[in-house]
Amino acid sequence: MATLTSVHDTLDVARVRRDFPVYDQHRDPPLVFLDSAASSHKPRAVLDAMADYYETTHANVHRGVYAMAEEATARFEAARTRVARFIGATSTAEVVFSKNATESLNLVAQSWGRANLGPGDVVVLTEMEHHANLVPWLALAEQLGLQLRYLRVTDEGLLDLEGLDAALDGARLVSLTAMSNVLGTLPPVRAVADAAHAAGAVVVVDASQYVPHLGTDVDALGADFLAFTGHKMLGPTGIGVLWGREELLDAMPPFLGGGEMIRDVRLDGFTCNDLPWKFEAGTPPIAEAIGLGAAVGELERYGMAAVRAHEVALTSYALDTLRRRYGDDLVVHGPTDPCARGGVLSFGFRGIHPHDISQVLDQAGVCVRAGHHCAKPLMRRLGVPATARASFYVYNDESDVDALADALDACSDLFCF
Amino acid sequence: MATLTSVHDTLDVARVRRDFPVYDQHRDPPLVFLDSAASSHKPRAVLDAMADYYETTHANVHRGVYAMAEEATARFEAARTRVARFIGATSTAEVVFSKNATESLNLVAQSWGRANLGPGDVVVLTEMEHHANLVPWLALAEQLGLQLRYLRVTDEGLLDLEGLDAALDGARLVSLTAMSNVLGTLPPVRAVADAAHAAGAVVVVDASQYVPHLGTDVDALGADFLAFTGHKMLGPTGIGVLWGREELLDAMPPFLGGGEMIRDVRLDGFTCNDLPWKFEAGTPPIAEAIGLGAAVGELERYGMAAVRAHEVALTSYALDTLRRRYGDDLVVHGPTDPCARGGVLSFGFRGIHPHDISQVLDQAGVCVRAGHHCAKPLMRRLGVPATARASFYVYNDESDVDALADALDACSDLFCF
Amino acid sequence: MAGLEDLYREIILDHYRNPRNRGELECPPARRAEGFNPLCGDEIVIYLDVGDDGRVRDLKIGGQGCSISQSSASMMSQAVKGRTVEEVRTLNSAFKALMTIHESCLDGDGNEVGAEVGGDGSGTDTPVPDPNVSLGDLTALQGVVKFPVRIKCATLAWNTLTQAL
Amino acid sequence: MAGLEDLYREIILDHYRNPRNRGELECPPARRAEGFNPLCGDEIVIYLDVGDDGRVRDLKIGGQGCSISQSSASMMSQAVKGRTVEEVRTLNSAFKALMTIHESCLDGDGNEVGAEVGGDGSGTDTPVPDPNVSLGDLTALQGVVKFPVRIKCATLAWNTLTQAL
Ligand SMILES: Cc1ncc(COP(=O)(O)O)c(C=O)c1O
Ligand SMILES: Cc1ncc(COP(=O)(O)O)c(C=O)c1O
Repeated sequence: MATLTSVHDTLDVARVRRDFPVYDQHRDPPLVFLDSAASSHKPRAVLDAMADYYETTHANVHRGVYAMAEEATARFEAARTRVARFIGATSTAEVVFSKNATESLNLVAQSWGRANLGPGDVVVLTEMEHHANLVPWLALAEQLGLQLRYLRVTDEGLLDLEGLDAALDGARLVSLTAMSNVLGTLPPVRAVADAAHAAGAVVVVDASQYVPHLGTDVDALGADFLAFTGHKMLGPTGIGVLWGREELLDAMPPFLGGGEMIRDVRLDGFTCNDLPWKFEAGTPPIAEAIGLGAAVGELERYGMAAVRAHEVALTSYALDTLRRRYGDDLVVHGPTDPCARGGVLSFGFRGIHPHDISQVLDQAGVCVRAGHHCAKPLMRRLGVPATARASFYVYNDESDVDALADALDACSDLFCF
Repeated sequence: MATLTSVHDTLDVARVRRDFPVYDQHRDPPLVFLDSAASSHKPRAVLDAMADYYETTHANVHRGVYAMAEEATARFEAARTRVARFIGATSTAEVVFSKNATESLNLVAQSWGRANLGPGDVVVLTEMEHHANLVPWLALAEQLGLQLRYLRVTDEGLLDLEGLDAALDGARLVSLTAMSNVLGTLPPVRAVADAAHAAGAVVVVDASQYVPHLGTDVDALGADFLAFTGHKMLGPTGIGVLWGREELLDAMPPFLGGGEMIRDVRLDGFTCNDLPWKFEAGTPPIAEAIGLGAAVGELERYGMAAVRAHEVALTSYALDTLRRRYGDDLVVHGPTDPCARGGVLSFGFRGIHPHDISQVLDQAGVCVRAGHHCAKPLMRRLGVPATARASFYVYNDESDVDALADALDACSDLFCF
Repeated sequence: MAGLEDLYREIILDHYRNPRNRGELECPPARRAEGFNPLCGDEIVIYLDVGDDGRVRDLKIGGQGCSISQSSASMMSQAVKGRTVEEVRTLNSAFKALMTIHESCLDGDGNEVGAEVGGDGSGTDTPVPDPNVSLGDLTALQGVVKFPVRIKCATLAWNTLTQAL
Repeated sequence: MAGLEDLYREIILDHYRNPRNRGELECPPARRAEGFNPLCGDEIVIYLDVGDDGRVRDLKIGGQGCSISQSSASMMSQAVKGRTVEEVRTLNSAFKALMTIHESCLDGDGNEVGAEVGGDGSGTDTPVPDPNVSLGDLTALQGVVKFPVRIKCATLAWNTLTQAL
């Protein structure tokens, strides 16, 4: 892995919290934030990097000769370099800034897809994908007449590799999540990628939940494209990333058209700019890229190995605590081994609807998400309309798990009879 | 006009500057920022609104039951309401948040265009468009076999209406800028829109330079779609707007696919969410929308009538000053009447290349842009490879113009012989 | 922060625990409509049987959802049975009005354009309450307005009913 | 901030005022290549005539641009005339190396991956200077590195020459 392994092997959460202004508030009850899988909070370093940029040297990038614009461009491109290094990319030409992971995946579908796929061509997805990795392909399938195939999910919430070879037969592209935002499952991306490559397919990895939580190396994963999003990894909203192999990106037609992505425009045509700018039409999310660069800096400071170790420990504690206190009344979906999953716990509790659970927990300051988590096909597969979901990040600790467990009692009181 | 007319009829620039942290810096030489047409600076109110959001109540929107997520959603949607009101929209369903004006225009081209246009169909543009309003149509023309026609620009830099009727014959869509980012020209959008509507064409207005500087009312303009961008109107990077008439937006297929924009997803298809969310795939630029809402608040506080009056006065002063000091050695492109143009002065000076002008001016702290300003076809029409461009906003005053004029002397010293 | 007692009134919990008119009707003669909340996956199925006299002869409810959507559906079923289609529509408007947040002073400048946010979040409909319509038990749901996310739960049954009408 | 004197050395201004080798050559036998800077619109046209002995027999320059792109082209034209194609390539590499910003300590962690930013902004090529190549007058352009935006101006002629070779 190309990640910088930290000297610490776990996190001092009390110290970490001091980095996050949201914990400076005096809330009563205190904040128990367990919804980082939806969006994480932002450390001061990220907010400061953006504020400092705006307060000292904001200007549009890439087109200004004056020093302030040059400085803006330098900070923007330095952020790209940091992101590239963070995921083990060998060149900044391979790192495209988008507005979120969703746009990154749409870019691949529309640009690579339209250039390379036609009627009857097979695209392989999985049943545990987020809508962001389903709808772009469903739309493309309708536009081009593609055939979509889905890898199944086992009853334990693992990716079912049984049907892999059959699914890959004739496949042109495989797109799968590196970590389920519902189950926490970490599918064997590398194994699927190797099989996909052997079958001649290109591999897209939705790493929206992976990059924030595990050290990432695009080569080790076997990815051809990797999509992720800033706001789940301590960065701001409004920015995502698409990494892609240079040969592939190079051969692809542009996605959106406008300033920045062109080399020349005439009244009857245009030519494209070099990578990565070819895929960055219009004024980019400049401050957001700088904020994401700072977020990467913070994650490197914590050390991704420590982040992962911390989350495994916390997940383990949560699984134990909930089992001890509620036994079979509480069903956690997904893998039971904390080392085989991320810190995302989707659960059902005593038949109480997740909306009601979340509402009652909120009264105790405990923030969990309730709903389909943008994974309706997976909900159908699990046979539930919705789940409640608690998810962990660097600022969570055992006390958050205890608060969750305590608050669940209040749900029982209100709804169980 | 639906704009709130201010009680002030002009601005107190010294007070305005106090709202902008960038002017708090001790720069030597002091900052003479004349590049707001590329991107404006941000007032404290905008930075504070975003910081406060992140520090107190950030969470992903639209999907959380807990109070913090509800508050995030409320702030995000309140920003939409403010933006809607600012441009005279009757419903927030018509206000789509995008990542920039470029994406807004691509959305119209790809979604409306693909659903409504076919081989041989005519799209009318103008020679003074920004690449953002050219490349999406050039790409679409290539994809669908459209015919593109261009309204000409006169030698004075005005839109030539001579050929309008001929161009509109059989036209399905007209897309034009409401203010040129190079010439400052304010084309008669309403007249063109009326003629276009009479010819049965839909009207797209690129208002990226208009909304920041003139009170905007979508109905008064006669627009069917209106695109603009946050970072040029005191707002943050990473956010743009597409306003569209509800019937049109309603009938259009989605643009990007993912979370947020769907009602239901199955393994074999999906259905779309209501407007405006149908066009907002993935986690939206939440903090950026909130920042844009705050920017609108500041512009309303200044009063758009005052903003416009201030810029007309400053443009007038600049045209006079430059003419007095440099006579025919300095050529300003575009209309000579300050009331018929925005505060954007593109100029040539004594044959010195714009890059060199900008470089030398920078040494005196004067920030102007040099280049083709993402309008290469217009550069060709003007017969120049590039121009230097000074542009004004609420924080500029006569002293900035004087500094520009003084610094031009240094250019002569270095390059004229 | 509004308290849970504003949301989970006893009568609401009662309808949730003991939902009225659950079941199915044969279609035809009944009409069937399905509604769901795109944000959370709640689903409601309504079977509506309108007699020749234009009155709701019978109505059954299927589907699943949270306490608010289920109890709202249950209360609605009681409220509309026996009513004329016209009366049902009036009731529907009155309920929607109850569920609407009025934010006319959003930033205090008195400009009303776009200042009202529709109760179902669509931002378009701005129903006006009719003082002559009595909502009975349904008024127990008015605490929902303090929890904007849950408004869609409360209105789901009504929106689905509108489709069936 | 770097001073203007770093950028606008006297020799650069001289080449800008009195550009050498401007003009056109008949094609064929000469080869023609066009280059332009997408960010500012500068254009360079190069006419290159390589003799049977593999040496640059003649080279002419057209197009328009700023002082840096024009003087760089002018100096280049002098530097490559009479050289072998191989020598021209070596010179090109040496010049690119001169124009490269080394930021290996970007954030001080010693990890070199992606830490060098290519001089022409492409982020991919990281040429290494060859101490045996003498750049002569061309070294006057090294002040350009302090003004990263102008690097593309300085390298435009060379990139266009590469196309023509
Ligand atoms: C007239 C005009 N249209 C469109 C744009 C594109 O805006 P953005 O780059 O924010 O998408 C600009 C500014 O760059 C502009 O001046
Ligand atoms: C697995 C996964 N993929 C994609 C996304 C989409 O990210 P975004 O909404 O930032 O585009 C998310 C989060 O919402 C996710 O969890």
